[in-house]
Amino acid sequence: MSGSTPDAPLGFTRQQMADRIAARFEDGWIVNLGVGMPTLCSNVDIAPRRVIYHSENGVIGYGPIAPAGEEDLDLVNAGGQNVTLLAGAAMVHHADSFAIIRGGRIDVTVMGAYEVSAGGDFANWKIGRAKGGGIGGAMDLAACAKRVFLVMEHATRSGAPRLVGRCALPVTARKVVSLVATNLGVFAPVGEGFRIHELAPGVTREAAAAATGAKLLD
Amino acid sequence: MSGSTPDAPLGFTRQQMADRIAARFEDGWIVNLGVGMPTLCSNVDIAPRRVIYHSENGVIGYGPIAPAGEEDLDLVNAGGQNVTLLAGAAMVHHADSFAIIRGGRIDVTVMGAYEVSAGGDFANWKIGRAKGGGIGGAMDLAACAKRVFLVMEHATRSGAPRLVGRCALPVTARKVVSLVATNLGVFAPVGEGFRIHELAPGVTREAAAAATGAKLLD
Amino acid sequence: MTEKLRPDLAAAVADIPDGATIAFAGFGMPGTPFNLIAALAEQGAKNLTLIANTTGGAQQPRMPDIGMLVERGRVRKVICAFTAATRASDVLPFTKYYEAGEVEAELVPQGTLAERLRAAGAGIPAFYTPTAVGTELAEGRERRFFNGREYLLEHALPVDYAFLRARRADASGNLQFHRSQRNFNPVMAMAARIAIAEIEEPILPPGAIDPDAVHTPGIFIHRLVQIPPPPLGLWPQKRQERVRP
Amino acid sequence: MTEKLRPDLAAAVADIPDGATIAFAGFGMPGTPFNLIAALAEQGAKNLTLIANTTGGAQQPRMPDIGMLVERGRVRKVICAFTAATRASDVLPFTKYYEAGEVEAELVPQGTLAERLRAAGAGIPAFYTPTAVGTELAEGRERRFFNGREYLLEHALPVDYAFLRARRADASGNLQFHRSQRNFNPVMAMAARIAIAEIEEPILPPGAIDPDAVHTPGIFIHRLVQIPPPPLGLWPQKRQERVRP
Repeated sequence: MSGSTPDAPLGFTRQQMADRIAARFEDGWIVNLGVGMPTLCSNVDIAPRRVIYHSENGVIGYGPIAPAGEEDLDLVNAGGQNVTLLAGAAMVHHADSFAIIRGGRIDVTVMGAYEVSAGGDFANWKIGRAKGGGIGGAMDLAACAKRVFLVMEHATRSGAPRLVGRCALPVTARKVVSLVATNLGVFAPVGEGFRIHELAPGVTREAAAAATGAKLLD
Repeated sequence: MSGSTPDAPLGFTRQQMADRIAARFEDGWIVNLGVGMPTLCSNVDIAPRRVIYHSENGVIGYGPIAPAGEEDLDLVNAGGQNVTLLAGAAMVHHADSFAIIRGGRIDVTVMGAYEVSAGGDFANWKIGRAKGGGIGGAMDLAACAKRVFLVMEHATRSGAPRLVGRCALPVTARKVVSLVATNLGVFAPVGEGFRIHELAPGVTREAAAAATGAKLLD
Repeated sequence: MTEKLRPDLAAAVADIPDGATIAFAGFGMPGTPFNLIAALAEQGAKNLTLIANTTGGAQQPRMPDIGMLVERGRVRKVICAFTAATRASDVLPFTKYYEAGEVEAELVPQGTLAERLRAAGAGIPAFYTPTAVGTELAEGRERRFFNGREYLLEHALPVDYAFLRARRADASGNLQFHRSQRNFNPVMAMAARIAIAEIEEPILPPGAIDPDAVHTPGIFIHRLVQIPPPPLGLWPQKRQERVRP
Repeated sequence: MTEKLRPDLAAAVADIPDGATIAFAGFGMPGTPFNLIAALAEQGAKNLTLIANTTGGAQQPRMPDIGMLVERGRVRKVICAFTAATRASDVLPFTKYYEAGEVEAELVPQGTLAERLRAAGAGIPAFYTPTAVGTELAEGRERRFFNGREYLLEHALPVDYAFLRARRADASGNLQFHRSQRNFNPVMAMAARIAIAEIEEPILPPGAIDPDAVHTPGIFIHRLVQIPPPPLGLWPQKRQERVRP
């Protein structure tokens, strides 16, 4: 995914992008964070609101990354990081974990993406030239969570837009994305284009429009 | 079921019928016993063989009925009796318990029945005049266990045969029964009739044939 | 976070509307939410669709059950594995109302019932099962062969409310069951929009139950209520054995 | 009763024939049967169909994985949720063999993979899921609408052998997992004809694990083997973090 792209010279940092996503979490939500940038959401203090982090490997209610030397090597989040558990945590097996996902109990899944369309489709499992891909739990989460938020770079290294009219890459799910935080701002796919919720400091509407492959709406 | 019928004046007692069934249990089998006469199988000492008793409410590895005064009121078998647990027991929930059944892990289910046909169909959930019935786990067990053994009275109180050419009552499952222990003997439905495995003491072949609604084979 | 603990049984069921679909856990005495069923009887909601293994009344002493709600005219339909007793000689309180046409019933094999509830909780709208093939229950149903064996299509069974009973809970809603108390409780919790659990032991602070030892995670549980000690609260009884002829 | 404990890892996998279908549990390091996988590599069976969440090699230090068996030419087909790395910049050891056509792969969403395994264990031949609707994975697949929403038909995924890893076992085969070690272990045990578990702690006598605290009942487990202490036995390692640009 876009994780290896260096932060853009202007606009939001990676953590600031995650901050924008976490700011939308409501008290009591069950939240699933994808590998890479989405995990930065769990660094954000959103008190007095509290959310429950769910990881597809059956961890319900995990907390911060374990301090060095205090890791439980049998406890990882979806990204393989050794996390801690908060009071009230519970473990389930994989089928039960995806019962939670498929059953519609996840209030929001936050993922990275290669592309997102104005219609709310997004692509994050296969790059154009590849024979295979890495789906993991993304298709289950995307199809079944109550909300899909994306955190991603606004453009590729070569400057091609990742917010587009129609995805060129194979999609992960269709018509599911409701919010996209990028290095240039926060946007909502609304069908005819992306509605601007917020532009990052120093990013003009014109600069954002030039970097976007679909109409920007105010 | 036939449980309320008094023991026949000659032939096997209820416990002797259950003994005949239990004698066929092989070491290591997972055994599910239905309500009523089948529970008598667990009274039988079949050492050195050992079996694991499974109850559809998620009890794996139960043992004898609890002595009076030592009952755990939260532990019952399928018949609602307060049983004990043997070393190595495990509890699961209802969907997992029927996963065990439907997944084909039960080596034998022992049930009572109103009727059994020479083709191996049997009926034990609904009586003729009733609007509804009591299926419980019988249809799942009958359709999915590796073997279905029946323990039942050979005839109704009024003398009508329960071992028949074709079931008149609504069936529980078709072509599944491999052994039937009755007060008159032990029989196997083999298609064209019931093959005699054993006749109870004092029961002549002629008496058994007269009480049976299908051909008896030697 | 929303507080899950309710002050009493009446508060735990106060908002249940007429026409609701409610699942009652339990198999025999263990794990049956007797107190919530009794509170529902008091609360008065009617035109209910009730789901449980049995309609009750087969064993003595009799405890709050579906039959009791049927007797009070609160029930439109029952979905269960027994509309009549296992022994032909027994008569369930429910059966006479059913035979008189005063309540509808859908008779479902017990394993299919458990799996339909789990499917509802797991986002599976339908599945195939070998159970009931070739029986009266298969009539008019969709059949399909896989690898040469015949199966029936079964649909998920979502419920509005699940009534549960557990030995132990923490304030996050994590539940532990004791022995065969577990039975339908976990799958009914999964199937429910709102799961309400009556709890036997004093409710623990979050974190008091080892995460590896949780049977039903708190994210499935919406309301907890402490069972009062007897005689106010209802607890499993030793079954009175009938004398066999 | 059949003795489940095997004297060593080699004995636990000795009879696995060419062409077998084997599921490997694990998600990241936790719960992955590294020792059984290494023993299988030694044992030499080939033309295998392997099922796991990933083919391995995404994290350092590298541990025994499907990729290792592919490198040795033992694998006909892999069924997994990742045939390539999550990050476009990473390359899995498996990927180059796959792209060269030297091994087949079936890419399955992780939740569908878990549910197909559970279905196999639960006697459910097929079920419907909303996952992957409208994607490349839905092409040519059977679709069906329930209540106005589109679903795909998915089939059970039975396996010949499951390789598992657990913290604790009793001699009856009852298993307990520690934390996220649980992951695919219980459902792969259910899906398997023969489930083989490598166990971290000394194997306990039957009855030493409380029946309420068993995660996978022994009736699903056929063989147990004690993991030797390191360096002979393989144990989870702390992941080496890559430096991010």
